[in-house]
Amino acid sequence: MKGFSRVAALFSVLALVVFYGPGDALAKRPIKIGSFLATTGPASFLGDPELKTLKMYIEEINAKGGVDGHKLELVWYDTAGKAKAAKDIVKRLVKKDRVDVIVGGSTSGTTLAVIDIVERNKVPLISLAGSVKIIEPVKKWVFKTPHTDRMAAAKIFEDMKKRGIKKVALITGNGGFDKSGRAQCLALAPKYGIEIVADEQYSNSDTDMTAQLTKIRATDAQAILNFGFGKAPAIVMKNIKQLGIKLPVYQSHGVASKKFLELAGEAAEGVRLPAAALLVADILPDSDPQKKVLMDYKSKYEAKYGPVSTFGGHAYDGLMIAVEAIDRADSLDKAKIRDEIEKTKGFVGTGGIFNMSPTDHLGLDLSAFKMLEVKNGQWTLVN
Amino acid sequence: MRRLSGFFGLAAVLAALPFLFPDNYYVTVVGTTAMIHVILAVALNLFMGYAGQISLGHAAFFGIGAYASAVLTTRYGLNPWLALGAGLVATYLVSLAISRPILRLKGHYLAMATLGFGIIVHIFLVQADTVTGGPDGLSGIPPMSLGPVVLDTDMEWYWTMGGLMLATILFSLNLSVSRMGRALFAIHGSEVAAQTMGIDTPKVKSQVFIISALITSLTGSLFAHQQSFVSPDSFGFFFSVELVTMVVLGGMGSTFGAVVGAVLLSFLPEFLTVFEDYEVMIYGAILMSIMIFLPSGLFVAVAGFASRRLAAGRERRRC
Amino acid sequence: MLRVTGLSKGFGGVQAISDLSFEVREGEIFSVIGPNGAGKTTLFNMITGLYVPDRGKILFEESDITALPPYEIAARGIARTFQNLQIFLNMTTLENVMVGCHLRTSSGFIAGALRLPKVAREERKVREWAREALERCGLADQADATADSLPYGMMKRLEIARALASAPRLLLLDEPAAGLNDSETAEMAELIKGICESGVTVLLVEHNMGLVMGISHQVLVLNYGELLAKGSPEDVQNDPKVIAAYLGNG
Amino acid sequence: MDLLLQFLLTGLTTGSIYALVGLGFAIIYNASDVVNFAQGEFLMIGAMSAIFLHRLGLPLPLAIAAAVAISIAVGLLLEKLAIEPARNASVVSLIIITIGASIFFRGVALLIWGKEIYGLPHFSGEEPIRLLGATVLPQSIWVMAGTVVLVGAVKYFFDHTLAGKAMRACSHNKRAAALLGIDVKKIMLLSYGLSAGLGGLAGVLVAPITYMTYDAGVMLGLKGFCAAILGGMGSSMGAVAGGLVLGVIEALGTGFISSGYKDAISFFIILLILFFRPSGLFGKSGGERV
Repeated sequence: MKGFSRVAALFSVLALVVFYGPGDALAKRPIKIGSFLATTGPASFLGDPELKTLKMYIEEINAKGGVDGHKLELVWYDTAGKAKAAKDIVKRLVKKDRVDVIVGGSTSGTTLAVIDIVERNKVPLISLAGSVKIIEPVKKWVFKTPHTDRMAAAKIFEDMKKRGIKKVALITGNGGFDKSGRAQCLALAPKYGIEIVADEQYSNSDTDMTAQLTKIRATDAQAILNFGFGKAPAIVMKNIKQLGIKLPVYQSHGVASKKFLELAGEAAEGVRLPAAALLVADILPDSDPQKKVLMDYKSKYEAKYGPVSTFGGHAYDGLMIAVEAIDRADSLDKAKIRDEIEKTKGFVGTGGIFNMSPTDHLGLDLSAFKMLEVKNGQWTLVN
Repeated sequence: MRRLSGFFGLAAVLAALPFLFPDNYYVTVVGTTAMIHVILAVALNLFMGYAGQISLGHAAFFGIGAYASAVLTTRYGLNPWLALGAGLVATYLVSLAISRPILRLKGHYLAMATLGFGIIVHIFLVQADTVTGGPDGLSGIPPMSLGPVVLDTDMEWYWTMGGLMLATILFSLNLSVSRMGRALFAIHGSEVAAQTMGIDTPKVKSQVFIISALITSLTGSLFAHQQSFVSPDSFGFFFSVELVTMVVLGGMGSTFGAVVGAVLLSFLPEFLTVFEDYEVMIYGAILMSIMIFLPSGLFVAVAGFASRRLAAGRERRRC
Repeated sequence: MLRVTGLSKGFGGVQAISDLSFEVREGEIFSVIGPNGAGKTTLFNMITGLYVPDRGKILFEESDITALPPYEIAARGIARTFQNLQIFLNMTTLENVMVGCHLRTSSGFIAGALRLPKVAREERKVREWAREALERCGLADQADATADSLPYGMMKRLEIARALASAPRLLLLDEPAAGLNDSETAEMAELIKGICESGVTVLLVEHNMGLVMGISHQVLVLNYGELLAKGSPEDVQNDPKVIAAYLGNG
Repeated sequence: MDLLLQFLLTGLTTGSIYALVGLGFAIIYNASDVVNFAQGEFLMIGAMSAIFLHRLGLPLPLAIAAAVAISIAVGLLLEKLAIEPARNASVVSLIIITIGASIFFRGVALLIWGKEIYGLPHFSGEEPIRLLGATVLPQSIWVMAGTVVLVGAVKYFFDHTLAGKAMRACSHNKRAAALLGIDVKKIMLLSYGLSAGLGGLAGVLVAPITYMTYDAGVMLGLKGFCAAILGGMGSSMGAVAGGLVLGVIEALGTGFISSGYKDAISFFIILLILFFRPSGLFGKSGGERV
């Protein structure tokens, strides 16, 4: 038997070396955080702050000695927002770079494309993308930090209901975020007693949406809801003003950034949208449990890169949830890390307070969203 | 068999790579992607390089095949091979329907028309979301089986795509020294003269267009199963342009030119990722430089140079 | 063999051919001459189906070929060369001529791509035919040269070889001697005579009067699209109308 | 009626943008037979340069002038460094060079300006102008007027200046033009400079409406290409007409059929037009010479 166990031991060492690389045999190899982000292309406004956030915090954690004595190492690639690219990249992360955990996927499309790879290879993934499809139905190895588009739609309809709005004109883009948001709006509206009286679309590269809005003007809508991101919503706001439409306008969390205010200018006055608290960190009461985390993140990010965006915040949440889970797991065993991510409770992030469970791989509720209104070119809280 | 020496050389390299570099990312993952690109580029080269036409819409046929397989297997539980067949039938009907009117056009007008066709198909993939899953695409496409083997791992796909690639290359090489191949070159050289030699040019052009589309669609179906996921951005205008670039970069009209162009454009981005923000700029600069300094294409220029240097017989331009 | 009746074709306001009728008999060399812009090439283009006539009929071996597509006309046994050379520059000399054998063979895409045994047999035959045609035109030693490397005179003969490879019964030659020097022109005359003697009827458009008068059985003179004169070379040469037209047009 | 009028105005606004891009395509195509796929990038470079010079404190007119100068310089460099050295290449190879150039320009713009979206102030305010129940932004008037002036200028240039006539001669037959003593090289350079300058100015005109990013040139270029083809490649006036027609088709498609499928509708109509007029609306039908 002695011979057998010696052979077994030899094999297991060999297996370790082969499957985990020689690093694992030594105690403190770096922890590899993999990431695939849309740092170029139409969704680069997501990927860019996400990458900056990951880089900044990994540097900071390493400066403080890392996690359990392991340094963190970021391995990232640009997907340009393309699903095929994301797929190849995640294979690369899993097979070539052999990362321990993946934080990323700026867009829902890129995340959905890679789910079966991480499921099959059993690597925990914390996505930074919005769609509810990512976590519903629950996938064992997939988590996410941003609020879902369904939550955004619910928050908006809740606010409309309070204002007595019953007929809504919907205008959305043709991207994944837009279309997914549109589907959630159409599905959710009846539950709030809201009728969608117009359902117009534009292409995200369009330069003018007056034709769609002219059609909307001819309906009896009481409000306009635009689900989109990038420059198109700013053009929509300007076109609404140009056509002299006086209806209340709602935007989605897709435009929750200073950039939107800058681009839309005066035309954004009075628009409402649901957003993470990060956007209004300054005006939150000190009693807010998120205030400290938010101000901390905001000041660090702005000191280094300029105006903060909520998207970078999602990356902060994702990274920190992963790091804390690794810390708690006390191991680089992927299954243990996964279990610990699922046990995340009361984690105060920029997006809200996360309470994950085996049935909820996001762990946020509607309270994580704040309803904001633009007044005098500034975000204000609606209450 | 001198005519096919390049082909056998490539087959040998293909067979050796997995053993020289076992479980290597560049061989299995990027390599398989490159082989898919090679098939598509060789198929497009039949239409572009051989017949001298242009298509900025070939990604659409790739998409029709991929989506036929994706939709029919995930939503209707159809057998993958039946779905693949359905994709081919759909592609045949579509390409047949558009080939005659579109192929009356020439040059830039043909480019515009094929581009328009490609964009229409792409918009349909994005907009018909109840069927196609919209921009998020369709996931969970079941693996397909080849006889008793379920095609699942990267290595299995490597061999499958490798086989199809070699078959496509052989198809193209054989065609180039056959009656219809010469008819295609004739149309490229002078459509008028080809007609007066008795070549039914509208029919031949339409046939090669359909054949090219069918190979592309077939590859699309396999691609869907290999990826187990499809989304519209793999089938857009940019991919069509990339395919054309592969063909021209390697050398129009040369089968191995298409191979070289496709391999180059598949691996280049992998190596450029280290340049991060400079990647896009460098990629553009490389494309430009190749075309400026080797306007007849990478492979054609190098092969021509080599044959002149070695004076080893007469290197055929399309071997 | 070829009968043209009442043929007319206009471009915009210009009448290129008006009400032209003539007949080419089997086994002869029939030449069409006339000043530049007389409509000679337009006539060829209509016979070979590249242009559709406005009016009139073209009959080949008693069947109507008017406005048939070019490849069907070729299939009836009419081949041609071009004044502005239409060589397939992307191919070798031999391959150019092999294209000429298109109509004499039948294998399709799939057969060719799979290289079925029947295709290999066919290929051997095609090569043989093509080499024969090259030899007749004195190009045998250029078989493997790329077509774009040939000197002009050889390109002219290559076009003839290509046309011959299709085994035509009627061969249309569009200015075969243009741009050739005297000795090349003499060779060309011999070649054309040889072609005729082998049983192929020749319809010739040519400016070189020496060549035309030396080999033709019948000559037709076109002027601004209209028939000016027709007959044996001697008759035409002595026709005052022809002399006037040629002198008048310099 | 209000609806229709608004749709038409919308169509003409976007159509003028396409027309300006299409015009740039036509000029280079005329001189060199090359479809310059970097045309959209000229717009981007013009717009981005103007935005940044303006942000640096340069007054708007000065920033615009400088931006156009930068675009022209880029156009000249493209011709001198990339097109001219490859002048013996086939047209397809040249087109791939321009595709490479467009990627290269995007890459450089990405390095200089990043991925942010930028806006430029409207030239004369944003107070909409009412026209029989429809509204239009003053900037749209700028775009349309700009199109009219530029088209007029280009037409005058081609018809009444020596360089313009020489360029037209080149478009008919390069070798003949060279025999006439025209410096074909210089004409090619001029055509790229002209086209780039036109593109740059177009970019500046549309930036306040469309905003600008480093990759915004792609779609604008694509639509401009459609305009040029629709009008008939090589015809400047055709390109303009093609642009306007395309814009109006898009707006009407959006208004009366389906906004989701509007681009599909416009491409479908372009295909139909090409099937019936294989050389575009105003193109010379190219009878083959044999």
